[in-house]
Amino acid sequence: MDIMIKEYAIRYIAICLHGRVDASTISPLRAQVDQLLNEGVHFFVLDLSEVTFLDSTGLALLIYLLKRSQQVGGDVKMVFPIDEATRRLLQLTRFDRVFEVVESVDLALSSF
Amino acid sequence: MDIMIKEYAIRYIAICLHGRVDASTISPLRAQVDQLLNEGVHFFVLDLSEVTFLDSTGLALLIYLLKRSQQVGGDVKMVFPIDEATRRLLQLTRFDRVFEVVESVDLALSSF
Amino acid sequence: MTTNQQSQAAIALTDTIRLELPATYKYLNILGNCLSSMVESVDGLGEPKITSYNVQLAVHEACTNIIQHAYTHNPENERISISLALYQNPRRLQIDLLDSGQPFDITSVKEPDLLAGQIHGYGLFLIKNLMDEVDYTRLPEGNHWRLVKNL
Amino acid sequence: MTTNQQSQAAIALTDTIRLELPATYKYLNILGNCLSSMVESVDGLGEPKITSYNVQLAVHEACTNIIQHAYTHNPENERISISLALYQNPRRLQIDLLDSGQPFDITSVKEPDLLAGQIHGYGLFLIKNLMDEVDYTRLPEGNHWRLVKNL
Ligand SMILES: Nc1ncnc2c1ncn2[C@@H]1O[C@H](COP(=O)(O)OP(=O)(O)O)[C@@H](O)[C@H]1O
Ligand SMILES: Nc1ncnc2c1ncn2[C@@H]1O[C@H](COP(=O)(O)OP(=O)(O)O)[C@@H](O)[C@H]1O
Repeated sequence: MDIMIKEYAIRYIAICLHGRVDASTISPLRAQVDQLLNEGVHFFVLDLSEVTFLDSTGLALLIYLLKRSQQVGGDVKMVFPIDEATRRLLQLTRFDRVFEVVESVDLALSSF
Repeated sequence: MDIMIKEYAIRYIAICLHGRVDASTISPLRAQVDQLLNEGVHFFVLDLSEVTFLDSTGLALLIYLLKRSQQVGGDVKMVFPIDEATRRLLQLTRFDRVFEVVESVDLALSSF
Repeated sequence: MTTNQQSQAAIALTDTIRLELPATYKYLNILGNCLSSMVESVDGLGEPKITSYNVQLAVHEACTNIIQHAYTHNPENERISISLALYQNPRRLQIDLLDSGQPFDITSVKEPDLLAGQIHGYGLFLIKNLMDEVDYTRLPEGNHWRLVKNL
Repeated sequence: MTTNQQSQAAIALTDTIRLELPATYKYLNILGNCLSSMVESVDGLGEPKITSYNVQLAVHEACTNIIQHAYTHNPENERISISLALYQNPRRLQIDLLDSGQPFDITSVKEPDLLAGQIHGYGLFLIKNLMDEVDYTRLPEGNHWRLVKNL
């Protein structure tokens, strides 16, 4: 009897953001996201629980990450912010419909 | 044998301040201080431990309280702020020399 | 003060702040702080934090649009003039923004298709959805945006 | 940018904020927030929190003096114009205040006797002790105070 055991690993990355995510702070995040995408990562969890301000530049980057991941068969899940005003913003812009919203990074990883 | 026991009570008041003590917030404190002085209170502890900003209007009120108390044989002790910048301000203006500085309200009361 | 009109004029004068900033992202948080101080100084708001956030975000979007689209070259040498005014009866916060950049072409804008996940077009959408009134006027000296939030 | 001079002009223009406020205590915390954002945006300060506090306090004192002494009647109908500018080489924060009130008579001021516990006179003492440069000029249009802090 021959037994062959193969091990696979899918790389997924949790991006945990904190504080303001806006035009004035976005550059390092954009660079990081591009680097990860170029490395071939395409499963992401965006942990926004500690985000306290998000503008259209921030929203655009989240959507960009989603589109690029989906193009290569990946996906992006999102942990919603605790801050009520930021939650409402994500509902207004329908991000709760466009992204799969999960309770926590741990739950997100176990559900990929 | 006659024994006479008399009980005395000296009223002392601890004034605990919090946050900004400045021209924009002073009015209620000034009214409170005047009311206590008019009631005859003349032993005070100023608890500044939670004060984070103090301007010349605030400084002037503290000195006013000291002067009026001392005029009637009273005194004012001071618990220093935790905030380093406010501590330095009180040193610059020599309030650490003009007032008796104590570690805490409890220690101040037991030392009158 | 004898008439209502007089007292309203006094209020308008008292509760107006003017701010003039370089057209850079760097100082936009200062503007945000001014707005939140102003909103939070108003008594009896239903949801002061949410209102403050929404006004800050809308004005932030208007300014980043000016930096990105009105001042396309060298925005850091250009400036934005801002007036923040609190009015009564009805109670509202009015924000006026002036820039000397290129005119805005309203026909260039279409509503974003949210469920399709847009990369562009959230700015004006947010401004319109978070404020009660949004006006744009081209003046000889530049562009004038007026944003009003009922309080 | 090819010469040092050019780059300095650019910096001066970029890092200047203008603010115009009613002469009331109510909005002085907004000015304080602007100052702290500006100071805390500077890299490599030894004690950023202390510096920010001291600059805020000195400018607050200059403004409360304007409200109390320059605008003796109806300060709430009067205004203060403020410019905050960050310069390099040497690095410093310069605050210019303009009011249209009564002139300041420097001879009216004497150093407070701190150990005697003064009720008045802390304002100018603090301004002078917390800043590196303090100038007063009477202009045709009003009073000009300049406060400079080396950073
Ligand atoms: N202040 C402005 N001046 C000139 N054009 C503007 C201005 N604001 C927006 N626009 C135009 O409207 C379009 C939509 O703006 P917006 O909804 O903010 O999305 P985005 O900035 O992501 O493109 C911009 O791409 C630009 O062409
Ligand atoms: N901006 C000003 N305009 C006119 N007079 C002023 C101004 N600032 C200060 N003064 C004068 O200088 C005196 C000292 O001011 P200051 O040291 O701030 O103490 P205080 O305000 O407690 O009197 C004031 O009493 C006032 O006569």
